[in-house]
Amino acid sequence: MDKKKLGYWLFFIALFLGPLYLTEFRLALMGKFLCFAIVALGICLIWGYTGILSLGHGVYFGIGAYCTAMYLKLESSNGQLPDFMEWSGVSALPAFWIPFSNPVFALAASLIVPALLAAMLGFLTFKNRIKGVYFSLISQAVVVVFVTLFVAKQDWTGGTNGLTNFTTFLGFSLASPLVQIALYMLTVIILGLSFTLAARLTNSRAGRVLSAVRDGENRVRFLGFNPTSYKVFVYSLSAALAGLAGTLFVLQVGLISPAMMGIIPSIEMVLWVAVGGRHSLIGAILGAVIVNSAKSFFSETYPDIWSIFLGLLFIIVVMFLPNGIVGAFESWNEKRNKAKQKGGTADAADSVVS
Amino acid sequence: MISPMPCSHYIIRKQYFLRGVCMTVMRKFWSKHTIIAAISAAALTLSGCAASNALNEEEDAPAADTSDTVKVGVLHSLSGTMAISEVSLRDAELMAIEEINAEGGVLGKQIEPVVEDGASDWPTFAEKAKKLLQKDKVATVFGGWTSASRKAMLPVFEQNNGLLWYPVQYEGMESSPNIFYTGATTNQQIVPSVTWLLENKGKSFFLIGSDYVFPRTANKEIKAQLKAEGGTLVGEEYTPLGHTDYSTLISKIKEEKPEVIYNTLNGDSNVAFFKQLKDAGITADDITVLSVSIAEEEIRGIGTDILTGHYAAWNYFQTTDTPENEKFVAAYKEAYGDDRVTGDPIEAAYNAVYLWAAAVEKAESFDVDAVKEAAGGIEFKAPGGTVTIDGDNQHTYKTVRVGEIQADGQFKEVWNSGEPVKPDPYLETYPWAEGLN
Amino acid sequence: MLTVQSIRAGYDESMVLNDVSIQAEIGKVTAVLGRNGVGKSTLIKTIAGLLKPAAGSIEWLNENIEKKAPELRARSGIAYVPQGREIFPSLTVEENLLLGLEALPKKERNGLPDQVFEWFPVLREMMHRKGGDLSGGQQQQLAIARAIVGKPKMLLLDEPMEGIQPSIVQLIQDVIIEIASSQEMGIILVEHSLDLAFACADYYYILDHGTIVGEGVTDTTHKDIVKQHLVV
Amino acid sequence: MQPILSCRDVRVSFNGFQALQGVDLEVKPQEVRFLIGPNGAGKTTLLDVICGKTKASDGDVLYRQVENIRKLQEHEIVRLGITRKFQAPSIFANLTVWENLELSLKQERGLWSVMRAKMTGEDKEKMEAMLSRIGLMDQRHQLAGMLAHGQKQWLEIGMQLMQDPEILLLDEPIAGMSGTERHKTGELIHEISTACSVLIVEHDMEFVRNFSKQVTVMHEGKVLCEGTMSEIQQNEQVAEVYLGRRESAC
Amino acid sequence: MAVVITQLFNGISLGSILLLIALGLAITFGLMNVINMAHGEFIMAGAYTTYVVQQAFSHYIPASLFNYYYVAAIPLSFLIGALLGFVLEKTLIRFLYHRPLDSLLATWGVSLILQQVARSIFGAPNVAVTAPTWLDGGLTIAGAVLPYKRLFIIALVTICMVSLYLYLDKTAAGRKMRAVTMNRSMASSLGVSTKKVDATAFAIGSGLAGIAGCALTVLGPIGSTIGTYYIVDAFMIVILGGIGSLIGTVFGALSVGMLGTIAEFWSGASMAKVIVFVAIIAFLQFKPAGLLSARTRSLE
Repeated sequence: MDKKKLGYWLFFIALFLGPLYLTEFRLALMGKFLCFAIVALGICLIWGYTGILSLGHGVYFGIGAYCTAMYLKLESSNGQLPDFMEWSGVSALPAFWIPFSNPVFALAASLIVPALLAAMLGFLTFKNRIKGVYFSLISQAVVVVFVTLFVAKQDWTGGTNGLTNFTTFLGFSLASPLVQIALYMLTVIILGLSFTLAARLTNSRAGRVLSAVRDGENRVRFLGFNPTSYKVFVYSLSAALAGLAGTLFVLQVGLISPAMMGIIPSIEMVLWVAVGGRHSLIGAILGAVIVNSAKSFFSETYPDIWSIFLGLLFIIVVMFLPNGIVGAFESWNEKRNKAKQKGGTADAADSVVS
Repeated sequence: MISPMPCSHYIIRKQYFLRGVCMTVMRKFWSKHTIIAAISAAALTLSGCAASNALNEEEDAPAADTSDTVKVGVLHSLSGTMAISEVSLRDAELMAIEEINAEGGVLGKQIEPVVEDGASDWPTFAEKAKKLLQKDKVATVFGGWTSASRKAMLPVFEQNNGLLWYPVQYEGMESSPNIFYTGATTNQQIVPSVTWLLENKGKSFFLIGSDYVFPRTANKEIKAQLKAEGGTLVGEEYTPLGHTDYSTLISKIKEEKPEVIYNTLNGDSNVAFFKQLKDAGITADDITVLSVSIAEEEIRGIGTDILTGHYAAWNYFQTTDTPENEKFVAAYKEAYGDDRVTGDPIEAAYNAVYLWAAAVEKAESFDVDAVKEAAGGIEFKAPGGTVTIDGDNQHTYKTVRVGEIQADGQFKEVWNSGEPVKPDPYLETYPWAEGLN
Repeated sequence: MLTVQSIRAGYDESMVLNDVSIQAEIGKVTAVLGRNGVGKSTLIKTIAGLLKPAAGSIEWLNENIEKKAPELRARSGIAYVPQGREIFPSLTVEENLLLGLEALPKKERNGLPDQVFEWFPVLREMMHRKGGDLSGGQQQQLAIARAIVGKPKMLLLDEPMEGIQPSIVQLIQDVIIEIASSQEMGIILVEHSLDLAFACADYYYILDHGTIVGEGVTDTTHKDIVKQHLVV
Repeated sequence: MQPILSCRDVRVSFNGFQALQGVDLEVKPQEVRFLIGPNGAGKTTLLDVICGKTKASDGDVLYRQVENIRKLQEHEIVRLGITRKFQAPSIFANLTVWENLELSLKQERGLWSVMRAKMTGEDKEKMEAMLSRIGLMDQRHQLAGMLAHGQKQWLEIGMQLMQDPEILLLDEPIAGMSGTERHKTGELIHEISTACSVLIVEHDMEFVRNFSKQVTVMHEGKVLCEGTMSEIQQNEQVAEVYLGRRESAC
Repeated sequence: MAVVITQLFNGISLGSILLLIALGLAITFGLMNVINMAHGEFIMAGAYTTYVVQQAFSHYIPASLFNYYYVAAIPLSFLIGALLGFVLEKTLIRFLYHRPLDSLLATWGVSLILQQVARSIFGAPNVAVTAPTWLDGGLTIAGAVLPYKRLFIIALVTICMVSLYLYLDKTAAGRKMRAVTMNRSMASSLGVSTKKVDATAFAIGSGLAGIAGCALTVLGPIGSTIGTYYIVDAFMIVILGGIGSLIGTVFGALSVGMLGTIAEFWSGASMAKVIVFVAIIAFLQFKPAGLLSARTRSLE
């Protein structure tokens, strides 16, 4: 137990010290990847632990990001109408934009709006006992709806361009390297907290209800639990994590557009978790970092044909490492242990976060 | 300007230090949890460092004056939906670079292009732009197609004081000090073409466009212009990017019976729209369609039989009759194959490289501020006629042309502005445009 | 001759069968008796190829078949009538029967033999009805007929009389006896009803705790011994 | 004594197939009631209706004579005190035996209370008592999926008992058990019935004979007759549709 | 009047196009439960096949016969799609039958690869296919023009539907296919080679995608990403229609087509898309199993 904790501490401290050993560009990339890792944690909770595969998390990520971006846009417009509204022919700030000039409201909304939306969708679909493939494809349809709406309501959302060109956050210049380093560290801290929260949840009795829901939803009903409320809860929790990640993303990358909410990014989010290991929280984090690093690496090295390598990576992981990198490592470790002391130890069956 | 990171030796020592820690920990607590943590840490280090070409990326000389090459970035979508258009721009830019290198380079240095893929994804454009500026320390970047990609890159270039050459016609309303616009702004393409249509083809307009920034902004301007110049608007429709069924929209067009369709559809949608327009029995004789996103390359992808007789407004056609163009077309075909065609954005991308090189020569430096300073008034005898950089807004003076599509997939120029038109991205010189921004 | 030798089989981690050996001859009815849940169906499924044994061998017509896919076993003459019938509910009776011909080589698939309609006349009436619309008893007849049209040499029957009206039980029993007497087919009959099994079978095995605990010919003396076993 | 559970004219149809065609059934407190009948008679469907898994198309299911549970959801019915053990063992294979029991504790099962739930000493005692009652003390830290078939059945019965049910529905509880296990299960059922009513679907006549008082025979979606086992055996109709051929050799 | 007829026709036409795209999925997804995200790339393969056939005709075949390239392209597109599907089934899908959501992820990788391969072979820009002249023009009814191309697609999809129906319902191979999808292990115990049936079924579904690609060349763009435009719609149609029901898929496609054109006529294309998808999501809340689907007894 202690060793495990020590491992996690080392991991997060290594991340936290990133500014010491990463160049500015790599640090910015890593900051972005760690935002994705927060999304991956949420997906791991719903997919790995509860068995809900959502192909629509881009929407929650995007909405969270938009909430913060609206504040940033207003702050950098200095009280004037944001530039894209001007050239879209809007004469006054739409009413729903007004509260977003308050950073507290905007940041709160970036958590609450995705969570509420997920709760609404989840409540309906889970109550109607729509699950598995059906739910996944419905969540994909939700993506289509939101992306189309965000693109079409250009005068409110900035259309395909999205929201970009921010200058300051709470008065700090976003371009300053110090602010960027601070944001990076904030991201690591939030990732650490999200990880702790997720680990606590999965270790609690409620966490066991969740994995029970994954293994047999109907059986859970016959123990007197209502799986719907558990699924809605964990689904909106993961949406809130995605929204949180969106906020951190927009602060560090300085941009959000409907392209980030689309079907492709939404599927990629699931792939991060698949590559890392869907049953392991730390695997989800690793998966997000590794897949995105691989994507950056391949596309920098082979800009013409990199997507072939990425495609191969996905195929190989799904075919040969069904439990991802962490899963593969665990089974290797288990074998090694067994070979070493014939019979294995009691804790051999633990998962990374058991 | 951002201060460079601490010295590279220091960084490398840090990495070794971290790895040392990992190794010790691994030896001491050889349990799977710590191993996972250690592997994670190693993965992080790797993704941070080795994910680039080598661990020694820091040792690349920053735009070193001592080396005999200069790096420039070429950043277009080579994958995803925008690849259909942007790959040719990369080709044109690489060709221009090669030509300049063959002539001895810039300031005696060979240009070394660093090609990156924007993947039709705006944050990726921002990421790659940052990489080119911060890691490769390129002297300038040529890239972008969609407004969204430009908007995504804009803050990166402004914050890092980089230089972007953007080669595609766009909706205007922008003038970043770190971007040079070598494509047309609205008054060099849309405004004159609307006037031409009103004079030659009819007064009632139907506007169709893809549902994104360029068409919506362009149509807002067209509407104001129509009002001022006596045209009527009978319909305005937008379709999502990638829309492929135009039957309903065409029924609406049939209902409204416009004389002119002003088309700002993007990419793939054009193919579906024109094919289905023809199937519905509407030919160029019935309704004139003028497009602003269909160049020679798009014609090839749509099929010439369908487009014959329709119009497009550009600053350059492959058939534009200048000695420079003859050479340019020949060189392009030589480089990429006889079946390839040139076109306006390709030419603008090609021009961009030459304009940058000329500005550098004039500034006698690769320094961004010096190049910006020197760029105003730079002239280049481009294939489409002389282009000049306007020092005030960093756009270029360009000749406006309207062409009719011929059965061989080429344009026949039916009108041109005679002389290069001064760029006016905010349409300040047009009284009817007041209040648009 | 079908010889099952020291089979171990089961699901995932838990083995239902530990060391089971039986033999069945062509032309004879061999009954496997045992209470609900002792692994009779597991044994039958292992012979049919739907379960891979963890250990042991199955020899059929002088060939080891324990690694063969179920379709190859079907084509080598082993036909399977599962518990619960498992007819194809949205295929017609005729289509269900035609699928039974798949076990034959292509050349020999020339129509449904009249014999099955003589045994089960109700199927001719129901020829174009959906399998799912049939009553339980009719479905059972269909399932047996479907297995027989492929001219197997060994028929595996898993509780064929379960939950069926007495008149049809009688009919099925008669058919089983008739098939066996033709000397062309062997039958392995899984039953938990002692009386039914003894009425049809030539030889019996008793399965309990995943192993064979008794065997013998089906005569009255043995019946009492078996009763001891089954009642406990 | 007032019946604790009454089914009145319960009907169920699947795609036009009438699985239950008007079933009336009353179960009294602390009664052990066996349901027998040929396959497809609707025994399991009746259990499904009572526990809410299948919704009756018509009729009423009254709990304690007042509450109509026909339209309630499964978990609501469980919370009223009606629990169900399925034919195939339905335990959570990826959780340990201990965790399986922990989930089955009679507890506030709302989301918030479960998230805050702590293992109390009382809970622990209760779970340990149950472990020894179902004989799984030694296996408590094993994954439930690794248990032997019979042990899984026991675990599931234990999980139902953890909830202190008023009515326990059992679907073929002794399938796959050996003689001694069967006997033990039968005794356990009798023990249980001092605290709650038990409704059992069973095929094994030997078992029914040994442990039943009241038996209900179902046939083609209806109740054919009710009575003690010996009464049932003498019923001609029953003999014809079910027992007859099975019991009286051929 | 003409508008009403035209719009009615447009609805049917859009429905028929969607149906053609979804038909292949109705088999691979509906019957076989494989989520093949590379289905769109099989459509792309069909479209490029048509392009290649056209190029071959214009280079090697007398000009007088050029018009018949399309006749050759349809079966060839089917074959290429089927071949790709067959290979995919043999190398990937068959290991993932028991993991449907994983097949989604793996085939996503396949889709990335196929798109890139197409770009490498045919170049990034769109290519043009000239429709045969016998498809030019249209039928005029009460002032409404019904383009021959759309009529042709309606006819093509009808032929595909009928052949598929005949194949599944009247041939031994189709019978086997239905048996395998209903009860895999029972079918194998009867001597049906499930592996062969799986591969065949997957190939047929993929081949239908190839035909869809061929048909789309007369209406829309031909490039490496055309598959991505249709894939989500196609999946939604199969779900809407009810998994496993071909007739359901027909109704699903037609209702989406109708609703889409009506909504587009009253609002605009973007809003129409939103309306259609919201309607599908809402409908599935009430009827999770889709328009037509056999209610099963078991819940889990």
